[in-house]
Amino acid sequence: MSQITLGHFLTLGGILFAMATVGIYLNRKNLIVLLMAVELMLLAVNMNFVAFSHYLGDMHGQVFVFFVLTVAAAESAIGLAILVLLFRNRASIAADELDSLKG
Amino acid sequence: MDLSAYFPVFLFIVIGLAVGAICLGVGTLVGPNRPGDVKNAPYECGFEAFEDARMKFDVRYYLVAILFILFDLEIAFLVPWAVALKEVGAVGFAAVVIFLTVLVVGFVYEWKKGALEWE
Amino acid sequence: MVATPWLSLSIWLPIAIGAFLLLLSKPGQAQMVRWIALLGSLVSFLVTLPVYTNFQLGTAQMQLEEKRLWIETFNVFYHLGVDGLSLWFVLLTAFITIIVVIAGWEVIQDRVNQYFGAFLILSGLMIGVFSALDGLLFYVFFEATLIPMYLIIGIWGGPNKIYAAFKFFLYTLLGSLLTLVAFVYLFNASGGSFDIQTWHQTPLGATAQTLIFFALFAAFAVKVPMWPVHTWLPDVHVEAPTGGSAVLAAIMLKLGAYGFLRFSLPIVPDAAREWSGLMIGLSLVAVVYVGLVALVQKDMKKLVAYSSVAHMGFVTLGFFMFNSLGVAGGIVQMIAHGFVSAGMFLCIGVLYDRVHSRDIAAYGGVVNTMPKFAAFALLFTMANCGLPGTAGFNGEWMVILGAVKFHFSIGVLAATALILGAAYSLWMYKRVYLGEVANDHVRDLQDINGREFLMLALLTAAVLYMGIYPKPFTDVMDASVIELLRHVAVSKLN
Amino acid sequence: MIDSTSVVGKSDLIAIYPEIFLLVMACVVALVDLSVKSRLRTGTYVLAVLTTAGAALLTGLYAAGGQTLFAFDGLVVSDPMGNWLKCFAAIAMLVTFIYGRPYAGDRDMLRGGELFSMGLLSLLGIYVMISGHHFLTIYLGLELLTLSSYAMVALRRDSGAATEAAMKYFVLGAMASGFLLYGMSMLYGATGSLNVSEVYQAIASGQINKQVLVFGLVFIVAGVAFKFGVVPFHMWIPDVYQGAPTAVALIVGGAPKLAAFAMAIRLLVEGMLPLSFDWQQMLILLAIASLLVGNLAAVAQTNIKRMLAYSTIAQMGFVMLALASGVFGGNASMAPDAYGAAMFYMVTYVLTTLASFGIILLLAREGFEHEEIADFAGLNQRSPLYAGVMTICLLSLAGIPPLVGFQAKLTVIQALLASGSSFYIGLAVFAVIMSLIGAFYYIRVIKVMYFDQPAEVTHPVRAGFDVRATLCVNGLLVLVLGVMPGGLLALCYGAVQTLFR
Amino acid sequence: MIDALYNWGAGLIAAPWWTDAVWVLIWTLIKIVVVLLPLMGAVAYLTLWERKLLGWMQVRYGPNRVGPFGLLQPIADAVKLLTKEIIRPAASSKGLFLLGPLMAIMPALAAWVVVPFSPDVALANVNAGLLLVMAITSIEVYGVIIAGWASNSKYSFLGAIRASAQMVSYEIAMGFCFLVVIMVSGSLNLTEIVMGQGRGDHFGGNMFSWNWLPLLPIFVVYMVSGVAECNRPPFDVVECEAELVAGHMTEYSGMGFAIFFLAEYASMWLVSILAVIMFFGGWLPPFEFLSFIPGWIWLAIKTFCVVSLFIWFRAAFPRFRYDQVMRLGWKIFIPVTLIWLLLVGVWLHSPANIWH
Repeated sequence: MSQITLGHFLTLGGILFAMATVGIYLNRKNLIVLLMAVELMLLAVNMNFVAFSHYLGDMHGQVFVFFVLTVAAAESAIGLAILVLLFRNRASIAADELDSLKG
Repeated sequence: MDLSAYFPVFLFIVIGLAVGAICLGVGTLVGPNRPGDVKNAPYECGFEAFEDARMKFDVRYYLVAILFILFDLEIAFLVPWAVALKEVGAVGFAAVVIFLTVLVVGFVYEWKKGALEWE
Repeated sequence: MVATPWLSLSIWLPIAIGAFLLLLSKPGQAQMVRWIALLGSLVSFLVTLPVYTNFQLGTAQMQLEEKRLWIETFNVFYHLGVDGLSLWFVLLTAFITIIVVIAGWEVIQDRVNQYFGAFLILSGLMIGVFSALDGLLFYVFFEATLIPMYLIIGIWGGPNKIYAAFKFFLYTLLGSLLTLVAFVYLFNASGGSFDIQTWHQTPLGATAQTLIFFALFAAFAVKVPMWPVHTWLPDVHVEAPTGGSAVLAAIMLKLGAYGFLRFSLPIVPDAAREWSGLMIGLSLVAVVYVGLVALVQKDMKKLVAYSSVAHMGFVTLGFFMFNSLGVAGGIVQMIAHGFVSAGMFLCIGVLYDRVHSRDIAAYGGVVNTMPKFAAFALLFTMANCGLPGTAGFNGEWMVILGAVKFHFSIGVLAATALILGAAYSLWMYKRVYLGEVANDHVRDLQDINGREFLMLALLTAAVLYMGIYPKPFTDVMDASVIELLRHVAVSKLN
Repeated sequence: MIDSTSVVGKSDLIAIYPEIFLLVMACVVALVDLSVKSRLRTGTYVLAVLTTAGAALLTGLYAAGGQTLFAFDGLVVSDPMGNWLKCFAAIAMLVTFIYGRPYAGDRDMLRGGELFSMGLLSLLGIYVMISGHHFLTIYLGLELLTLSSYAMVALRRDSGAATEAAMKYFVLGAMASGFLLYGMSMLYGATGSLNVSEVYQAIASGQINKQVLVFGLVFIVAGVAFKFGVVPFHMWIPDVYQGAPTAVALIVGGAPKLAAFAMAIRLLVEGMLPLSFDWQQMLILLAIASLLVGNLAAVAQTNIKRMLAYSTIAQMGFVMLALASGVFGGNASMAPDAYGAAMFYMVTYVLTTLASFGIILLLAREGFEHEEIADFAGLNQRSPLYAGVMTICLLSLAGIPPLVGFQAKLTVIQALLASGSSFYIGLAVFAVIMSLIGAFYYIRVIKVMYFDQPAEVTHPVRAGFDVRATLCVNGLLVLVLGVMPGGLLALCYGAVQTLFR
Repeated sequence: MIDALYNWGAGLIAAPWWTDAVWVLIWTLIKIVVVLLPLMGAVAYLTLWERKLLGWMQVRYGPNRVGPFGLLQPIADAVKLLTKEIIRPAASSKGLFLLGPLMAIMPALAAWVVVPFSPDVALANVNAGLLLVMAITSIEVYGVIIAGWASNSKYSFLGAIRASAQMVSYEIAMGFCFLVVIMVSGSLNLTEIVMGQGRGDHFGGNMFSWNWLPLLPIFVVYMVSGVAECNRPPFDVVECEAELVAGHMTEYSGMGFAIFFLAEYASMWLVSILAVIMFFGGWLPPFEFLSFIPGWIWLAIKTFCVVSLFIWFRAAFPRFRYDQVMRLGWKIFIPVTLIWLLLVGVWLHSPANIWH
């Protein structure tokens, strides 16, 4: 087994982050997928932080991850709540139907 | 990172899934397979199924889910503190008391708002 | 020295009264508002008189200076003062305000308090422009005048008022924004000062001078207005209420010309000299071409508006010939035009109030029904074409002399303006006032009442006084003009 | 590793007293509200107003003291700049509460009183963000602010527009914080620290691979730019301003701008000044794009909230310009002036926004939304006072003297021109030309208010004494600060200067 | 002996790929099987014990026909279920319908990986043991919800929703219980937690110094939460035959149904053994003089006793109403555990601290 280096983690983080970003921009169908992409983005960041933290031998990065996780949970809670409201008002959660505000 | 101690965990998860899969597989092989329209219809106490089964459900379930996410994270937060309680001493304890106080405020708030009412 | 801050009083008294008027918004208070406005304008005029009486002749120094720290961070001072170039405008502004208040007495029935409040505030702001000695203070006053004027045109203007108000606002704002950049550049170049007199001494490179010159030009030329950026003026004049037109022509246009005098010439003398050819050219175009345009106007206000452009062309022409006759003539012309154009517009206003038309063709033979009024109108028309003995003559004559001194052909061209001016002014007079009574409207005209008589008489007095005895006007500015020319003659390039 | 006895000293607590106070009061308000019954939530309202006033007073005292305290091992800092910003933010929130209450009450948004408790929580987020001197605190403050903002935008549960706005805001906001975090993680990896000062020292040492830093920097700038709402991270602003209940739009568009400014200062200036060359370039691009897009798009709007949203984008372009003009060719001597100008701009912008939204809120009472520009027709006849205040605000936003917006633009132009570089002069000219376009759409509203006739017979505008008084003081301040900006200018410049000592 | 076996295996083929990789894999598999087979047996016979005990409590016999004392009954049941048809409703989502049972059984089994059977016998003696247990068991709710969703039947769906809400609610209370235990033992490692109880010298170092006594309320909450987590009576509102047929399992038949059953009973064992480890000193003997009996026997006895509690609850208590279930979880257990958390925190910092 070859050694896993910092670069591998960063690449993974980068790929996840890019996937999340692309997911947010390309997704037109379902807002839940959008929320998941947002979570994925935070996870990618967490990956980075943990990798750096381990590599630097510094705990702060991991502590940061803890906070990010919590915030991510709160964020998804609010995101879902808004989603429910939206569904009640619109009977649809398609991202491309969010077009009543324009100009 | 030495993760070798977690290898059995991974393996056990695989085995756990395999146990289920094998049981199902054997059941499928051994048991008969005689599908029929009535047999394969959703169970509805003998009535014809009507409406979509995946209906809207009470928003309170959803509320429980959200509250769960938040509380579960608080627990996750407290785990490292609980492990290190003896090292972080009174100051650490005080910090957690503050943290829990805020949590309790939120809890009381949602309680009084009726988020926990099921009647 | 604890002298009475006459300049501050001149600025803030009308503003305070105007602000107070804005509060009296109940319909029942209209009559009270009118009287307060009249009294306020009178008092405001009275407090400008000491500015004149305390003025020392024979020196180019700033007088009645007030200087107080205003914005510490930018080293900005509340710095006021007058010299020969600006003194008369302070009085002129306050004087015209009285006239405008009288003019609007009965005509304005809608939102009276706002109308008079706006004019009083405008008056204070314009005096501020003329007496500011700090670049930023100048700019603030200069720009702030836009707001009341915009509202005056937009609320009480004619049918096309909105278009006119926008045009006025945006045209003048565009120019002045570039000026702001120039001011800030000067602030940095002068080592952190907004003081105009410091700027006068600040050495500047050739490129910088040119750029600043055009940045300032953008603001002042639009305001003057010089050809070809004059197009807003006729539109605005046509739509503005009578008082608005009068103030606009009498004073606001002067802000631009004054800006040339106070900023462009002394701060970037080299650029001013370098581009004087252009300026003279543009001025001559204004004088001749716009004069011709005026000739064919069918609308009285438009005609007077174009004539204003032509007259202001004289002013800039005088400034950029760099001789004392020209500069002094320009200033005299500005003051005179202040009286005359106000008179012209008020006359049109008087007719408009009765017939609700500004078309020349709608009138004819007014002299038959309104003899008193026609007499006043004749006087202003004469003054407008520069008849000797009226205010209009002195300035134009001085500028033409200066032009001849500068170059004979320019003098000749400038002189043609006199002919043109006479042509369009008198022709309009003939078509409107003389001849048979043209229609029923004219037949039903009532002659001017006491109020109108009063305001026209005041203006007439001023026009005649200045025409017959211009010495007080020229005396005041001599020293300053000479000092200015001396300063401009010295290059700022290293 | 952990010295448990001396982790928290007395000075640490002193530094965060305002935050503690706010937290406690936010909880108290939330709980007290449970037993408040009146339709307009008078009890909650009074308590919330007292809280914000207290917070403003407290931070104001701190700020006047002029001390700089680093607390909790550099996690937070209490410095004059931060304290002034906090003071202003508290005042802004206070004013928002006053303006927003009748509006919210009419729309059944006060049923739960969340407007106040979440408003206070978002203020707490602002405080933490401003105090933050560590990536973690900055991030947490940001999230506390934005999370409560998302919820408030969706406060009108039955409004499709509001929920849609909330959803857009949420998705874009979450993405932005993701960007910010990614940038932070890169900087953490490159410098080995999350503390702003340590990051600065690490970068200043010059031993770190610049490419990694710039890579992280791009993401940080993106995150900051989102918070400001500058192009191309502006998409949420029009939607939120238009879709959200106006009271909430004011909460989102007012005080948080101050926090955004603080975040930019903490991250970019205090953390990465040695990289100023790189981020200034980015900011300039953002500024140009914002000025263009904001002004041009605003012209086409018929909804006043949306128009103000685009105008906000344009205004933020000016702030970006000021932030981008701190360092020229490695010379940072003008930096305090530039950032002071940005701060002054921001503070005065918030002041003006408060008043203009206050008017919209006031007019949008009793079911009629009053959001189209056409709805303002003839306001001068109905209420000269409010028309006057609105005029002052709009002209101030347009940068017409003697209003405070002019002084703000002046400071920015001054910061740009202080370099003497012709590129920056060009930028200044570009900026003023753009603000000319801006003037067009602002005075168009004034035109509607003064020149147009009201469409139908509309009842005169009524408002409670608190609203009227605040609105008058607010409008007057826009004027007075324009005439006498010296104090506030000195305050802003002085506050920023202490950062460089 | 175990080491010898390991070394023997490692020595079979003297090549690194064998000793370092393949043999490790095989060895781990062997260990897993060694854990798994008895567990399966225990699950099977727990069903018998349940029926027997219920019978006795209700003064009847329970199963007694198949084999002596009915001992072969579980095997007969297994064979029967194995030969039944697995019906897949036409409206169900095919893949998810099969995944549901898998997700239910997997965590119930996999969590055993960290359970210590004696001081040095555990499949994986990881430091984050308790955390791992929490993590794995919380997957269980997926099985329920997937099954309910995939069935596409109203009963299944409602049952799944109810079940998941109930499970997550009690997971919080349970989490707080874990927290308190972690606080007093200062470790997440289950072996450490047991050893820590053995070190306590208050009350003479015997069974009274185990956690159950000082943390009695927590133990009670844990136990009740455990019952609710397993959806066992009196908390079986997700099924409550009269209302929702069989809840999320309604559409399952044959082995599909059996797997859910397996999972439920395996979870019961898991909850019980965790209770023993956290509160009853694991393999430790109750009194010093009883230490001649091997630890694993003590563990077995204690676990058996605890798991019998489940059956007792079923026999003794009427079913809760759903609103009562939720009220108990949120309004009673969470406040109680929070208060105890704080109390224990204070206790730990007070001179009266008994956990050194």
